[in-house]
Amino acid sequence: MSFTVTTCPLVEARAPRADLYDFTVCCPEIARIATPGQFIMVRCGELTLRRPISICDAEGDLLRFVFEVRGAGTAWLAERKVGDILDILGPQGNGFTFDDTSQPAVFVGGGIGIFPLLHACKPFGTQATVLLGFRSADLVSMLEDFQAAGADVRLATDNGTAGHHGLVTDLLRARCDEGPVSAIFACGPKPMLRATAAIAEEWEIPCQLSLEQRMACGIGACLGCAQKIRHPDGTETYAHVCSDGPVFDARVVVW
Amino acid sequence: MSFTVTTCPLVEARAPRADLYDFTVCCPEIARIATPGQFIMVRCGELTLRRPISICDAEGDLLRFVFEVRGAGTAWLAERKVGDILDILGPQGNGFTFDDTSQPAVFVGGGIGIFPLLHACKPFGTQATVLLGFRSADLVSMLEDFQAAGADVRLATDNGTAGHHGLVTDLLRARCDEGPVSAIFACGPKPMLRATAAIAEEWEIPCQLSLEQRMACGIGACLGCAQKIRHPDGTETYAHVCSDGPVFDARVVVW
Amino acid sequence: MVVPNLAVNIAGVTLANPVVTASGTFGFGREYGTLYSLAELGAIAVKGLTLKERPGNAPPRVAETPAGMLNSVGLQNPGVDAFIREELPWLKEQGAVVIANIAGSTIEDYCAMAECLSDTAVDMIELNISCPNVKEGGVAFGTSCDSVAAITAAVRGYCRKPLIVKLSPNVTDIAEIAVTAVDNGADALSLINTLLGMRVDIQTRRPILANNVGGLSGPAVRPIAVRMVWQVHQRVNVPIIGMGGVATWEDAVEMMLAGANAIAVGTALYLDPYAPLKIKQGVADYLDRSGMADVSELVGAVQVY
Amino acid sequence: MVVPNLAVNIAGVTLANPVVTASGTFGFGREYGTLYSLAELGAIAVKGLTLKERPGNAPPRVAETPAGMLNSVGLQNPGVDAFIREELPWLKEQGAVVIANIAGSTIEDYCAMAECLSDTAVDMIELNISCPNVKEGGVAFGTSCDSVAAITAAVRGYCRKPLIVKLSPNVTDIAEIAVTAVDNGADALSLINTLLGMRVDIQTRRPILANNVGGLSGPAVRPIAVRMVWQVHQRVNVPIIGMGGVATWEDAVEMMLAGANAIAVGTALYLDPYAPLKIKQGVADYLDRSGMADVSELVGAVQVY
Ligand SMILES: Cc1cc2nc3c(=O)[nH]c(=O)nc-3n(C[C@H](O)[C@H](O)[C@H](O)COP(=O)(O)OP(=O)(O)OC[C@H]3O[C@@H](n4cnc5c(N)ncnc54)[C@H](O)[C@@H]3O)c2cc1C
Ligand SMILES: Cc1cc2nc3c(=O)[nH]c(=O)nc-3n(C[C@H](O)[C@H](O)[C@H](O)COP(=O)(O)OP(=O)(O)OC[C@H]3O[C@@H](n4cnc5c(N)ncnc54)[C@H](O)[C@@H]3O)c2cc1C
Ligand SMILES: Cc1cc2nc3c(=O)[nH]c(=O)nc-3n(C[C@H](O)[C@H](O)[C@H](O)COP(=O)(O)O)c2cc1C
Ligand SMILES: Cc1cc2nc3c(=O)[nH]c(=O)nc-3n(C[C@H](O)[C@H](O)[C@H](O)COP(=O)(O)O)c2cc1C
Ligand code: FES
Ligand code: FES
Repeated sequence: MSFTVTTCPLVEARAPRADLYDFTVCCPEIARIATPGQFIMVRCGELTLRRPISICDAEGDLLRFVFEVRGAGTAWLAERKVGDILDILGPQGNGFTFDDTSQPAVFVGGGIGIFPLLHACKPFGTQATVLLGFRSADLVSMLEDFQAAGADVRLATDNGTAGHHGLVTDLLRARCDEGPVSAIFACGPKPMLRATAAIAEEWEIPCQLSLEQRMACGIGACLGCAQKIRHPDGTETYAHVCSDGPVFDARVVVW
Repeated sequence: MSFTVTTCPLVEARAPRADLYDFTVCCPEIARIATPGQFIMVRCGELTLRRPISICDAEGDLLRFVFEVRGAGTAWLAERKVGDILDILGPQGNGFTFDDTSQPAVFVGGGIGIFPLLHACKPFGTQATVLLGFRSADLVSMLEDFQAAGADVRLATDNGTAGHHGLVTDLLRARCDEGPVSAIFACGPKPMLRATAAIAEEWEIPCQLSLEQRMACGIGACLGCAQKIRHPDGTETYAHVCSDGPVFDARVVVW
Repeated sequence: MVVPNLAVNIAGVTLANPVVTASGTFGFGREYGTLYSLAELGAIAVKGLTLKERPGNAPPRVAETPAGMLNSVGLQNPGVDAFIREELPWLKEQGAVVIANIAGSTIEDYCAMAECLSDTAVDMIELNISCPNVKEGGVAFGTSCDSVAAITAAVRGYCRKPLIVKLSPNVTDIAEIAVTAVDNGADALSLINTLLGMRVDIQTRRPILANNVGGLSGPAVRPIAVRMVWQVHQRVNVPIIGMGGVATWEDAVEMMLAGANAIAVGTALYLDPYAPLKIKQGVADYLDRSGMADVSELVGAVQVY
Repeated sequence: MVVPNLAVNIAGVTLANPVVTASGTFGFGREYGTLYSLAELGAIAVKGLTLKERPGNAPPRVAETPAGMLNSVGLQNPGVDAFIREELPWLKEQGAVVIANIAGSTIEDYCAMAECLSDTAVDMIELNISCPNVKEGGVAFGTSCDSVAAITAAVRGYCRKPLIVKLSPNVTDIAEIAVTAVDNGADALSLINTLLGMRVDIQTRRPILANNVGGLSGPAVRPIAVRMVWQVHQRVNVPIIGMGGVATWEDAVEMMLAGANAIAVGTALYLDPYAPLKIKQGVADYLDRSGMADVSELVGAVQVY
């Protein structure tokens, strides 16, 4: 565990669609050591709690994160302008672990869960298949980024306004049918993760899930962000999303 | 009582000295009906209570107020930039009342109490003598504004770094010695007001004082801003600075 | 599309909507009444009344706190007779539903006030046994079941208007107090009054309030108020007017889900005098969006774990 | 110029400075210990311990509120033995003064823990009879004088370390409870624990916390904490560790002026992990500017009206 609390300038701020913000900060302390699937805790003015946001990408001194406006904290953050100084804690958590990045891997993302997958799929280059699910076409984002990373990107929307009409897990089944998959990495809403875990189990593919939970400290001290996990001996205990996760092996998660 | 709650753009923002801000908003609803000595209640972000600030000047649609940074609210306000929208309630309170503006009058101001005197002295033109007291030379402000209004402006500082070395009330005594004074109007720290009231009584000059008190509603509803006053029959009750004041006849104030 | 019904019935009195203004925060309505029609409100709980005129406490009487404020106004009011003579007729002319909030230092005071207000046009009487700022504010009555029983039963005997008992949050078990009040004749409950708090100015090393302590209100206390409304709602069968930090329509919906039949707005008025009207509109829109026909469907609808 | 003395004596134990980290907010120090040396702190109150390991409550366990937060962690901890074996030696190596916070569901539990901790290197034992989140958190013990007397006296018999009793703010009269704790053997008091609160998500219409209710902490409660510290300070002669919303050095000074000998920082850590160190420095600078030689000069120095 090695994290810092630091202030850093916002160097790029884009709004790819309404209520979605794509920020890049210059933050060598965090960017240089961040691994895929880790997250940061961002201070939002005087709000009592920092907000957890996934690291979307880290290159050199630059750290990128993308967030949707949901409430007071993300609304405050959305108002920051290039040149403003942000107060960030990170990198935090255990991210994805990769066995062999030369093997085909599938990345399954839903909604705001797609962002950490960019940093994660990059090492796999053209071996990555990225399956993205959204509610509708107007919510689609980041396609070009995944494509630029070399991934085979496929799209599903709940209402059929873009890509496959249906669930992103339909795409996962189809992809598993197509050929070998060495690992599945997923982030998104709980039902999607649960379905992904079931498919992975069915196909006996190692699967890692990035989970969300409400957090206070973000570093393992307050025990706020509990997630029930099952141990090999069958016992169940609470692990913590911020320090034991956010990425868990799909088989240990108790739903 | 006729006030509004309105939003208005900040059209000019100057910082005449460190921690002092001179703001002008375009606010016809308030500017057109404000009378000298009235004040506004300014919303400061999400802070629970609005801050009372005197109207320094009102001309046409423009409303000017000047404030010193003291705590969280004024610090928030100080960060506003030209073009930002402010949320203001006003004009509020009973300001100064003028009998005959062709007669010589003296305006006594100390510290942040000097600002409302500008609007107040203007009708008196060259008949106004404005006595300003500050702790030291670096805190002096608004001199040119008072001079431009035609007033005879005199200065005192506690440490003698500008003008008379001593109290502004020394200047008041001196001015009373010089010749007739039809009325005294004062705003500033309590000890200064009390001394001013004593001098006024000694010289039998009508005297009006603008008082401060911590406020919540600013309009007379919460009864938060009490000020004890003496009635002609000798009884004492609590009046309210926001609605009965902020300007009171010096003789009714119970210290 | 049907317009959702906002009217609520509190102990036989119909409020056009569930938004009340909290006692002591809205005076007798004259000031805010210059901004909007008082008939727009569900009801107005007027400044706490005492039998005789009260001067109130020495200033300073208010202090800001994180997401809240302290007050130690100390029941400054012109006395119940002056209220009946000078304020009530005007309030009724405006079309307001009027809740008379009463406080005293003896049970006899309370009874006398309840009796004389019963012959007036006030719509309801709110027994303030929870003002933390003055001995006469009744907080001594509000913090033990025995005294709540005694005062409620006594006042009930003189009160010919619907009787609301306003509860103090400065107690170990508010539900127990609530049950006692209802068992002894309360037609409705209102909660919460303010929590006793203090601020010290580190420059002067003196309390900011001349009364040393004061009552804490505003968003800071909302989680406590919501919890108490929920606890009380589970135990009583009378309507609840929920208050404590309600500033937005979301807060009002939260309070109603926890068990409030109506809500009151106090401290939030100071940041936004129009808050009650915005809350009313926001609740109406929310019902509409949720396809609900009646605001009462919200009451106590929280689905707990 | 003399450097002001920051050291304070709490029941015979010397804290290098008056800044403590509040139980449950700082784990066992390992996480924040990667940012700064734990020896920089006056003391560390560790996560509430129980006799046996406890899994804690179901998530969600935390929710933000205006200027505060709710938690319903529910005393998740590895049990007192694991603490003694795996955490305490490391903590002492770091040079920390360690306060062991203990909770249980029976008086026997508390006594057993006090006894076995008395044989360890912990510096003080904090009797948590105020955790509102679990039946086993002892809040039932903390809300009546009789049970406070019983548990304090019983634990006193087994405790060979300085005994701190941690008080609940969810009571009608905290000073009475404080006096009872002291009369029955408390060497020091800490206050306040969290206030019971609730939040309801208006979209899902469910409580945000899976435990329905949780403990409110953070700046929102500071005025209540300051008032309680002031009330208790007037009635007891033992040291007080004041907490509840302390986030800045100004807050710490305010709490000490009200009567706290030391202060604890909890919720404020989450916004600024360095808050305790900044508070320590800020208090030192304040003493210096005010020409005070010893931080203890602040304690209870508020000049009330
Ligand atoms: C490990 C992790 C990574 C995340 N990565 C991203 C990301 O890359 N992009 C993105 O848009 N969102 C991400 N989220 C979700 C994001 O944290 C929430 O949307 C955000 O905290 C909402 O804050 P708010 O103030 O806007 O909403 P509010 O509802 O006002 O927040 C109130 C409180 O609830 C918490 N909260 C609300 N929703 C969530 C949630 N879904 N998960 C955790 N806490 C929540 C907030 O942190 C805050 O403490 C992530 C969450 C976690 C746990
Ligand atoms: C009628 C009136 C007119 C005023 N006119 C001016 C002016 O023209 N220029 C100017 O610089 N200042 C003026 N003040 C003082 C100004 O209101 C305070 O400096 C300001 O409220 C401090 O707010 P803060 O958030 O910066 O300080 P904080 O100390 O953080 O404020 C905390 C709370 O205390 C209140 N408070 C603090 N100091 C005062 C004070 N002196 N008077 C009343 N309330 C206070 C605040 O309003 C707020 O509610 C006036 C005050 C009154 C009552
Ligand atoms: C300035 C002020 C004065 C108050 N006066 C009274 C009062 O006279 N009688 C009463 O029952 N409650 C009084 N209260 C309490 C409020 O009616 C209400 O219960 C409390 O403020 C919580 O609501 P809020 O957070 O919306 O303000 C007063 C509150 C404030 C802020
Ligand atoms: C996440 C969290 C966990 C807590 N756990 C405990 C605990 O185990 N034992 C205890 O006595 N107090 C516990 N508390 C209460 C704190 O020690 C402290 O009394 C309270 O939070 C007020 O201080 P604050 O406002 O600085 O946080 C906990 C508080 C929080 C926020
Ligand atoms: S958020 Fe504190 S332990 Fe995870
Ligand atoms: S501030 Fe409310 S009456 Fe003056």
